[in-house]
Amino acid sequence: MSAAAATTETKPSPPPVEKIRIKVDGREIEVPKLMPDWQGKLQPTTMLQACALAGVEVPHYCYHPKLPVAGNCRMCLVEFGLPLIGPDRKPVLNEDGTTKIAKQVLPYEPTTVRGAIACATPISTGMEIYPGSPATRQMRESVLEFLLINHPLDCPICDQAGECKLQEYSVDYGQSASRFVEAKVHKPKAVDLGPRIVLDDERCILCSRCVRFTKDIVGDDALGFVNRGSYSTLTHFPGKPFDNNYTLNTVDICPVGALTSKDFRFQMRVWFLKQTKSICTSCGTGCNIVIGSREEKIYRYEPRQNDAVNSCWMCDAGRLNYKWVGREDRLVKCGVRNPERGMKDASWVAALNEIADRLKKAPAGSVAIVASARQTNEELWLLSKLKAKLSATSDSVPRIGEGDKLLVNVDKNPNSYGARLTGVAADPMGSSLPKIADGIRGGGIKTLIVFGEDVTKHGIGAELLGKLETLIVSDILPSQTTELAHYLLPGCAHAEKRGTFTNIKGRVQKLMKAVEPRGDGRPEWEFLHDLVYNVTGQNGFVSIEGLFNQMVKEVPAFNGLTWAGLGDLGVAVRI
Amino acid sequence: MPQEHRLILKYADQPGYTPDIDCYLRHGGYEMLKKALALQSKDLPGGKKMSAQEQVRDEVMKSGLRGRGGAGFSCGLKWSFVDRKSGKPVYLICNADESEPGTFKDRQIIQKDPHQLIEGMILSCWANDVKLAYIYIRGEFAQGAKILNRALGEAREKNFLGKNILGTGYDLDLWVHRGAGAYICGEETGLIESLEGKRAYPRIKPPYFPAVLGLYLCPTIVNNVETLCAVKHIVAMGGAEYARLGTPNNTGTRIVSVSGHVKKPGYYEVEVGKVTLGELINDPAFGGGLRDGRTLKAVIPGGSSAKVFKAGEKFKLKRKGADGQMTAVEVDLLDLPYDFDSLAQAGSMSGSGAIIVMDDSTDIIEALSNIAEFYAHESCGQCTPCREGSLWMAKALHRLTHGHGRKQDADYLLNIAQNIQGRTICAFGEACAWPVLSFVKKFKDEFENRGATDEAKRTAKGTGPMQEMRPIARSAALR
Amino acid sequence: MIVKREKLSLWERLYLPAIIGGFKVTLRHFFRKKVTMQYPEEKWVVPQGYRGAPYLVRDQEGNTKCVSCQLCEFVCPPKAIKIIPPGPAGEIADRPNAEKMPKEFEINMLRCIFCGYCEEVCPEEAIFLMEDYSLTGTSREEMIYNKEKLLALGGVHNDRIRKWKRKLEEAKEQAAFPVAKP
Amino acid sequence: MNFAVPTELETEIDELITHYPQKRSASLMALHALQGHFGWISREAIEWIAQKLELLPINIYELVTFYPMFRTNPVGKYQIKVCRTLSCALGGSYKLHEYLCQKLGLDSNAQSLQTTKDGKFSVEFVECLASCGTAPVMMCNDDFYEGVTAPKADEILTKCK
Repeated sequence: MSAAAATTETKPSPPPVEKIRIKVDGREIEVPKLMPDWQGKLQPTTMLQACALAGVEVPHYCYHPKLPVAGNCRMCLVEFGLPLIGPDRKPVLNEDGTTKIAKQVLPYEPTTVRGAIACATPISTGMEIYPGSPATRQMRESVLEFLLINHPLDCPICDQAGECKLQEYSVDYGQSASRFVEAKVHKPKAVDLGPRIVLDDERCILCSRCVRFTKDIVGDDALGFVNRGSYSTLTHFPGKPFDNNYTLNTVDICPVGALTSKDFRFQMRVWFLKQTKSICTSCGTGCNIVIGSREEKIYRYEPRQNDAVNSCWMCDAGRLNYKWVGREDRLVKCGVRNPERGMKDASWVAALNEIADRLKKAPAGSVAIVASARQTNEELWLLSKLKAKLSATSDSVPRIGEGDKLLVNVDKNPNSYGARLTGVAADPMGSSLPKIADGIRGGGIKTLIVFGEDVTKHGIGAELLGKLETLIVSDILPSQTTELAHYLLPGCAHAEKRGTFTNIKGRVQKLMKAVEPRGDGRPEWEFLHDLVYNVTGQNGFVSIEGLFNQMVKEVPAFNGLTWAGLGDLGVAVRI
Repeated sequence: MPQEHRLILKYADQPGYTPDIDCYLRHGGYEMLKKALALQSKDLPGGKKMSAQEQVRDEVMKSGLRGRGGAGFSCGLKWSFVDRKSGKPVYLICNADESEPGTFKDRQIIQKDPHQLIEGMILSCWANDVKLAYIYIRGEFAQGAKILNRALGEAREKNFLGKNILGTGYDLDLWVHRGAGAYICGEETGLIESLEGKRAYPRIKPPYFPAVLGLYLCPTIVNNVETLCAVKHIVAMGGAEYARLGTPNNTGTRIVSVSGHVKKPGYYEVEVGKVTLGELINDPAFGGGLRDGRTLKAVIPGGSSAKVFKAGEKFKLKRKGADGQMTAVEVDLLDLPYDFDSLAQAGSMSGSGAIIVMDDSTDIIEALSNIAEFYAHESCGQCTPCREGSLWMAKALHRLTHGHGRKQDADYLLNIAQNIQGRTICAFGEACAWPVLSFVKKFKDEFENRGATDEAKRTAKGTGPMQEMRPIARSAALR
Repeated sequence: MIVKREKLSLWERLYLPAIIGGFKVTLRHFFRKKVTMQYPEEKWVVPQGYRGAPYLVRDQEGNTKCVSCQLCEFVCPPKAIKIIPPGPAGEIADRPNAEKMPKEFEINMLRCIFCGYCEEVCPEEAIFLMEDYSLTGTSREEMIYNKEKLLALGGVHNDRIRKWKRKLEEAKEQAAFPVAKP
Repeated sequence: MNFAVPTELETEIDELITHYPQKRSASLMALHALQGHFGWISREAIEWIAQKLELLPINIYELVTFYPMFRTNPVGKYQIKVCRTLSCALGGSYKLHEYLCQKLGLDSNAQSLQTTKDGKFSVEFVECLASCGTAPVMMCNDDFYEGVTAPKADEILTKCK
């Protein structure tokens, strides 16, 4: 069975959960009694979760599905009712036989509604929640007013504007004019919290999301509140900067513009940014991200929720690892080395034809391929076809660094499994690199194809490269290897092309194109396809979708996948 | 003639009574502990057994003792909620963070009769299988903490505390933990957080009910000083006998603190419900009446967070007649029985038993401003309505007391307070909203007149629209 | 349908009275005030509320009012406005407390349709459509006005609210802000 | 700055820690102990306690700024706290505060803690000290004074000299 390898879910299916019936704004729905909390443990379903299942959004600030519940913002207060229990401890019935509902009121003031915070109040059978009632609306309006009285209202200079919950709910529940005539509380502005974070305390609504994140998710109690009451201020211990590898997540979860990223600060208004779903390529984890770009310039990476990979988080190192895409010294021209005149620009057709001619003439076994585990599955698979045709030796470069418990993997290659599964990498990865070096030294290998790696740093020195008859190099940034290339093929950064990666847990995830390639750069899969066609005569894949679907037929581990079936979150394969 | 009924403070003010253990033992101290520890399990009909501890808990339940801290919640019921099946240790904390303005009863017990509290605590701990207990005493009671520590040392020496108490195999550790000046630590979950070494942010309920998830997320009992002392007397008298004191559902004695504009401010232990508010203020045995030539203007009956009463108010109380029928009776303010239920029916509460009396020399707006400033200062800042609202009200009242009032300020204040009450994590929301709601509602004409006068003054001066008030400075007019 | 032509009367057939009447009109206008304007030496005075070219203004202290919020850029229908924000290391605002001002601000006057949306959307009252209605240049590049040019043309505009200054003053006045610094 | 905790104090704090199942709980008591010795909680003291209780400094910093009894700046040798809450205000605590301030040459309108130039006295208005029946009340360091009239205040001040 071809689909056997591809399992849609790695998690075991949860045990069947008891369902209970409640009403949301008069609409009866059935919801599970237990639902996963922030750690994924089953806990009694909260009103907020139940409302979400009913398709009703309950506004909130402090609640975050992946953080412990704090219940301090009070924005999610809702009016609710419970079945009225008579003195005989049985529900009281209406005349028509339905259960009588007692709307909850203040015990000391029965004319006033008592709200409950939807984020922490568990539901019970027969409960009625009224997220759309006038009383609920009034509670939201009042909480929002409280939040706004001491807010500086400086949206024009606030980076959060456009994705600010305070702005959004102000549209829904705010008043056009403030009745607050007293002086506002002023707090420190532009506080340098750490190497990547700036804090504006006046904007802070003290929801404590950042505090909980850094304490409960990262385990680095770097942030805290000082002072009391309305003067409470978010801060770090003076002299102890907020500096762990996950600080920038606090910028994402900050519902207002209190925490801002130094990297993104005052760079671009968020409403201009085009959002492209993609994958972080800085390590084997493959965090799901959203690339924010405008006019072919990348401004930021943000994590995208994928509970099977990165939850809602990503590391700072990965997040800031986009600047090289826009570097000035990018390789932008296709080049062919002329024995007399050195490297000269060439057209793609001419270069690829020339390479194909040379490869076709190369005796079997005289070609070696050094691929990169930073290439996509499709590109590696195309290389494996070349390898098969030319009986080439191939390998890719392993990259082991430091990892942590949360997200950062020790494998700094984003697609080690792709390289393994397509058969391009040796086992263990990198073990054939010395063989290739020896082959060149001994003269057995005369042609070397290098993709995205500076092989001079991995055991194949410049003097060895000089011995080659043909050195075909594709890369994005210049290196010693690209300088020695006979054929130089400018490739694309990950944000400039589409394709798939297989992460360290065997999840095949899609890369999407956010910006156009620089100069003459072309996606590697595109020109590799041309090359493979020129060399082997195989065809049948003109688009990335077609290529992927062809690949899954031929690579056993990928059997049963489809490009469309990968969706936004990818699919795990057996590895 | 109404009289004090001294039970807890029986010896405290007697000449020659000292807070050391010898004096306490001479006055029958620790006898109740010995009595309780000697109790045997009792057979119940149906072949079940009732352990000695259960018997004590049962007596407390029967006594109808209601918490003396403020909420007046049944002590026996509170104990019955404790999750004893979790396998986690049960903790008991004595709430000695007496911070409610107007209250000064626990201070008397701690300073004058610390061993009574300790005995009450040991009894309560034993009855609830508690192995570790704390007295959370407010930081300002530095003397009290010293006295308690000395008393604990003495009790340890005599083996009333520590390992294998009086040879019964029961171990109990009891420590004094000092707060550091935060009113919110009087809220039980805030107190627990504070005892855990955190900012005293009250916890959300659900899920953090102390009886299930309290100190270190273990079942925890938090009781007021006076409540725990009463436990000793319940053990001495038996629950049923104790319940005969006071009035039904408002049993026992309680210490009432009377302060403000009375001749004899002080603390008076009375049977609950047997004495009226008027007697507590005016009777020579208690408050002794107002200062000469003054008349009553307002009374806060249960600590500053209780709703104020205006002089001359009348209330409709439900009374059970001789035929068992409930009838409504009109009662004057001064004839209100001082108990939990009557005051609740009159729209306020007896809270921590603190009566603050204000005579006609009091500027009611200043008084409210003073209270509002207290709450703005003491708000922990965790949840939005209280954090922002308490300071907002304080600032608005500050404006009103400094000649920057507006006609609409009365409604403005009512609306802010209305938006706070019932919407916060803990009862502090009510505590800061109720004074404002009650003062402004009952003295609305004063507030509106003040606003109108200020506006008229501004118009006359031609200063035009109201100036924004600059940051809050200390109120001056109460000098 | 046949329309019957009226016969002219003698007085009408004489022609002269009509000619004299015509000359009378001519003569009357000859002595009236001239209405021709010597454009471009003379310029037409535009009525209030006229939507001319959008310029950036400074406040009475000579500070740039624009804080680079880019709302005008967003709202501009012909995409005539281009703002380059200052970035994290960029120049902070010359107004106290405002934190931010544009690194570059360009309006392509060839694209501008003088709709006034930018003025309407500006939260800082930093951009105004002024009386300029005749914009000329000798190249396309010249018609892209940069920040300096826009500020020079806009001149000073009274800032009644002075939001940022007031905020700063209020913050400084806040007595004894309880910040404990160990 | 040199920060050294005397051995006796450290022993005392170590003993306090044993009172609690979790070290963190001892932070308030440890802060009291340190403040008792040094008069105020310095940055080094915060770091010292944090290390002692296996916490991060921010955890202690949060407490020091939350609880008004802890000082983050040096204060006078005698700290006078006058209660300002309602019962005492009705009983004349504003007058008492003004009197003390005048006597010590301080600004009676100031909200927060003020210290005399010689560093001997600090005067501060605090919230309820829970002795409302004997208003106005004040504290001088750990000692409590009730029904403080002007002559009594003088007496207290002289005692401090």
